[in-house]
Amino acid sequence: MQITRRTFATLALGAFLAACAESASSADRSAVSSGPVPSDWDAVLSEARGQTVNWYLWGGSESINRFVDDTYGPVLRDRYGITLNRVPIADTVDAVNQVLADDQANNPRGAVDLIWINGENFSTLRDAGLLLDGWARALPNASLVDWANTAVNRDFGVEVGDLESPWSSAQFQLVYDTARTNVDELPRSYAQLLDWACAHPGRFTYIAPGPGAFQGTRFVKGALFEISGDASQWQQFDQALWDRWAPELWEYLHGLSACAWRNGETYPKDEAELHRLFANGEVDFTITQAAVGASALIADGLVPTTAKAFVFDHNSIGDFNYVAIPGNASNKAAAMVLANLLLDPSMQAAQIVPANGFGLGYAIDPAQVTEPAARRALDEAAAALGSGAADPSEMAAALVGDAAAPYQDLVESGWRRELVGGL
Amino acid sequence: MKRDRRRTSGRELLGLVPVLLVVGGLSIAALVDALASSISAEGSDAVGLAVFRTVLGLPGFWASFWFSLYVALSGTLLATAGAVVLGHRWCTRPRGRRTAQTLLHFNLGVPHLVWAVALVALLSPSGWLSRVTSLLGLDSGIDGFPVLVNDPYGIGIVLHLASKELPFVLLATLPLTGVATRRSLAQGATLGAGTASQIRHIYLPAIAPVLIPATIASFAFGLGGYEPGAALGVQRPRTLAVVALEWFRSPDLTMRHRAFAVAVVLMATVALASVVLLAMTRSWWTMRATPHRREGVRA
Amino acid sequence: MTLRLDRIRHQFADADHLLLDDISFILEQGEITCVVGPSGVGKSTLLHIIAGLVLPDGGSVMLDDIALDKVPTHRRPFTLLMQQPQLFAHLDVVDNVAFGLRVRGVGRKDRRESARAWLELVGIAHLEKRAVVNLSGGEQQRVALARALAAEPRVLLADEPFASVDASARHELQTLLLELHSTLGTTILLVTHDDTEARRLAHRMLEMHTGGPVESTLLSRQSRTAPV
Amino acid sequence: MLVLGVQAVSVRWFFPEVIPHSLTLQPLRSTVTDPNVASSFVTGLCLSLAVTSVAIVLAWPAARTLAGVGRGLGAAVVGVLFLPSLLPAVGLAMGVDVMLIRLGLAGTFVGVLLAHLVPTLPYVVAVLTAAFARRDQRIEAQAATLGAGPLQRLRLVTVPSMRGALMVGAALGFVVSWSQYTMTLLAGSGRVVTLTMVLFAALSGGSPSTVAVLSLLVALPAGALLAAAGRMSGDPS
Repeated sequence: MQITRRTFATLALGAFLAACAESASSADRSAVSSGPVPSDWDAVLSEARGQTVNWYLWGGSESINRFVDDTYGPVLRDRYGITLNRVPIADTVDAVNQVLADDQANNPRGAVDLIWINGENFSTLRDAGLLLDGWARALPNASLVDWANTAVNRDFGVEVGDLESPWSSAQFQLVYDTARTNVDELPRSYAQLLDWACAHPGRFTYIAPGPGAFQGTRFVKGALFEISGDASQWQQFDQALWDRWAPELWEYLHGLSACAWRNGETYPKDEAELHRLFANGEVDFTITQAAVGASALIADGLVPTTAKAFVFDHNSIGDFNYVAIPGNASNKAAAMVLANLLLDPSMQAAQIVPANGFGLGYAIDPAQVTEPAARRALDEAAAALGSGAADPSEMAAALVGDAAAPYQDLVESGWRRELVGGL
Repeated sequence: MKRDRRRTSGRELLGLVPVLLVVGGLSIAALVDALASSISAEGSDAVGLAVFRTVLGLPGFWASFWFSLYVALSGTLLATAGAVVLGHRWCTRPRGRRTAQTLLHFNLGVPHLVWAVALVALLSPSGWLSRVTSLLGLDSGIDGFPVLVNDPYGIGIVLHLASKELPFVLLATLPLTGVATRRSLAQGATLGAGTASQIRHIYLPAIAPVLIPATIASFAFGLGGYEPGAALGVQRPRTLAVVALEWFRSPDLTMRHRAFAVAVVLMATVALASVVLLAMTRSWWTMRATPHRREGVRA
Repeated sequence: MTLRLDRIRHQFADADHLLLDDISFILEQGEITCVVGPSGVGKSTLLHIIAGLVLPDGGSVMLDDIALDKVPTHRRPFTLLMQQPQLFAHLDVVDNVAFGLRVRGVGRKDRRESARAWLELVGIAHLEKRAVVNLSGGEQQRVALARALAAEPRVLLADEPFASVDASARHELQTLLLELHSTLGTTILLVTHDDTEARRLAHRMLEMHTGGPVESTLLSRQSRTAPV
Repeated sequence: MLVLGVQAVSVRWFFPEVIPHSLTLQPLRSTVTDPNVASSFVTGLCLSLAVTSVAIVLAWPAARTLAGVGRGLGAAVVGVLFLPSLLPAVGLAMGVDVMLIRLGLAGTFVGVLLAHLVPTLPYVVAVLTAAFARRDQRIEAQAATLGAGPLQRLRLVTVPSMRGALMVGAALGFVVSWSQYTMTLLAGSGRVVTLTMVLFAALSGGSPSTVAVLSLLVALPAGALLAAAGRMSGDPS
């Protein structure tokens, strides 16, 4: 009796320690590889077989997490013999820091194989020369991407070159509750928004711009575009242009803040907080960037089922999400296979269906897809966008590209200084 | 019986080395690092106070500083006062003590982050308490409910600190509230001491050796803890801990110097507060004639 | 068997005089020898030196003419009965008594059986399963006594073993010790500051004086059994 | 906590409903089956258990010594040990992170383990020291005279007699390690992901139900463990 109990305890402890060892070492279990050449795709595939791809991406959205694990994971495993290790991070900066740290430590087998990256973080790594070059446009599925479009070939105004491959797209939208607000009363511009807010004091707010809260930054940039009257001039960085328009931007936001939720004394710090305020009826609008509008939020139980997205008539900023491979990545071939898989029409179709919960738009140009089965998948997906989505033609009409990257910090630090007057 | 007087041998002292190396080594190195990083200028190797001048001169720095100090002080004060009153009550009226102790232990085990999440769910204008009051018709819904979390007066943070640190302080002082303290209190009562003077002249001096460090520790957390300010704070002013962590994690590496400068300011504040507290309570230390440390072990 | 102390000298680091200066004596086999003397004279220290808990500055403890200097406590064939019973609180009564056999590798069943026999001898067989913290002072000291004897020492060292119990229990314990001695014939070296106790128990008395030699007195049987 | 408990089994529970319109296990199920939650749970558990074990092993000899030394040295050592608790948490975590980067341990399991020891060890040392000081050290001498060798004394006497303090110390150590957020975030560089980190990530984008489930997953083991330990340590009077 005594002996069996002790044996059992020993076995259980052993099993547990084995599990621990596994979890402690799983991040470091990858083979050394040099950069493969994507033009010889078969060689890439055979090199990738057996590798683990460590994909660092923002882990704040459980629906995205689930989509990534359930949609790409099995295909990578079954079709390509690749293990997907999704590494969730609270902010993309963490992945950037990891790449920098690996580089500072002269570690040729970096921990990061693929990063979901955008804007400022992209230019940080690009300027440091830490990204793999010459692969994105050579991927087999890269032919479906509209590389000529400036919204695609520029990431926050920075030349994407051959350093990034697009994954999905997003566009700034507001969400209202059809049970609470009448569709004809919706503001259709920033000017109307100000009127609306002052007619309904305390019923509007937006997310405080800052690290990890890019939706708030984007809201402010949209205002800048409208006030300055021309969105396209912000594609190139020009300090004088900023100095010209910034005072008017702050003036507008101050006016808005006087009528805003809690008189603008504070703002929600992230998407989740604004969704909570909206869902509980503390404010009348929330913000989303999803192609399916509010549908994904409804599916996740974040907002009431009567929520619906809409866009202003102009200056609805949209952009593409990209993935990049660090130059010191350990599993470059597997990272390329994954980047290519992301552009696969069937995967692109899957990502816009609300039921799948991913909620971001296409990275490819659907018009370029001619293969019948893929064509059908895309059409079916488009038909299933759900009741929470904004009108696609209105979205397309209002779409503008984002401002050049240096404006990001000017907007964020300026907003904090002017609107909050603090650190 | 005469007990052999022991000398601590060198070999026994060796036993202290690993813990001192890990804890002392890392934390002292952290201190040195913070100091070194904050006095080296951004982008150069020159040593100076330039970073401090920059940071202290930033608009809003002092607003954040005073706000952080105020929430930490109020939170600590409430927690300590609550722990003293409750501890004294338990000393004189021990009923229900065990159940309450279990609850306190449970609270101690709940991470700060989760506690903050729970406070938001309970106290926000659309939180559960507000739903109850509006159901009962006590206020006019969301707008009528007071802003208790994410509020500019830091009520949420203070509430968080008070409720989370009270159990910590109370449980830390509990071992000193054994038989001897209880007897002294009873003795005091027979001599005519009311609750207030019992606490002032008997209870506080008895628990001071633990109460004071625990108070300092809880003040240090109030000042330098990230979670309460992040989850329950407002955009203006933000606590220095939230700002420091944001700067430290910024891709712009020069911001790290600023982050460390803020850390040094926080450390200096805690050190200053500790000195003040120790000076204020000096009488308790000199007054203590008999140590209560080992009481109640072997009756 | 002969236990002999040969010119034992000992001084504590912080004391300015020798506590034990040149102590020598031979312990008579099968007898109860009581060490008496004023407190602070080093009686307990002497027992601790014999048990190996304290290493003397000079001199040796000799067993059958072999010096025990290098032999650690747990290999010396003595057990020590302390003033506080020092029972193992995590063990019940019977396992406390069986402890000495357990560390010698005696199997669980055998050592418990033997421990029960010892409990019988000290008159507390009914307490076998009890937790030791729930026992009275006298009962605890009985358990300690049984535990010390169960280890089958060649000399039982006892350091004021009955000083911490009340007068009536002390008398019962003294009677028990005498009974046990008459059945077992164990050699016992007992330290006490209580002259009456010494006169009641001892065959032989060792008187210690501060810094001086020991005086040995053989007591007549009559005086040993005199009523108290 | 109760509110969180209800939130964990409801979806779209919005103002002004005092009681959710329907209860469902769906958020609970989807959260606990999320492989990421499971793996971070295991990582956190392994980490905290490893931290606890190392802390006990390191604290044991230190506590033994501390219980026997005079007040002066004892106070000095305790002062150094509790220095980290008197430092602002954010500053300490930043400094430790820089140290770990220098040692090449940032982002590794061992690095995070070391970082966790800084706030954990003092508590474990304090609990064990108090227990050693309270104990009659002559019990080992007694065992020796009964024939127990050094290892037997440790196994049969010292450890069992310290069992209560060991459990309390272990529980406290586990909980302190389990609750670390800032320290894990910086020392782990996003590579060592514990459940607390997943919760923080979910806070910025997850649904209230998921946040509630994760909160409970983080809080309940630690709270229950400490409550049990508190009961076991009992009332000192």
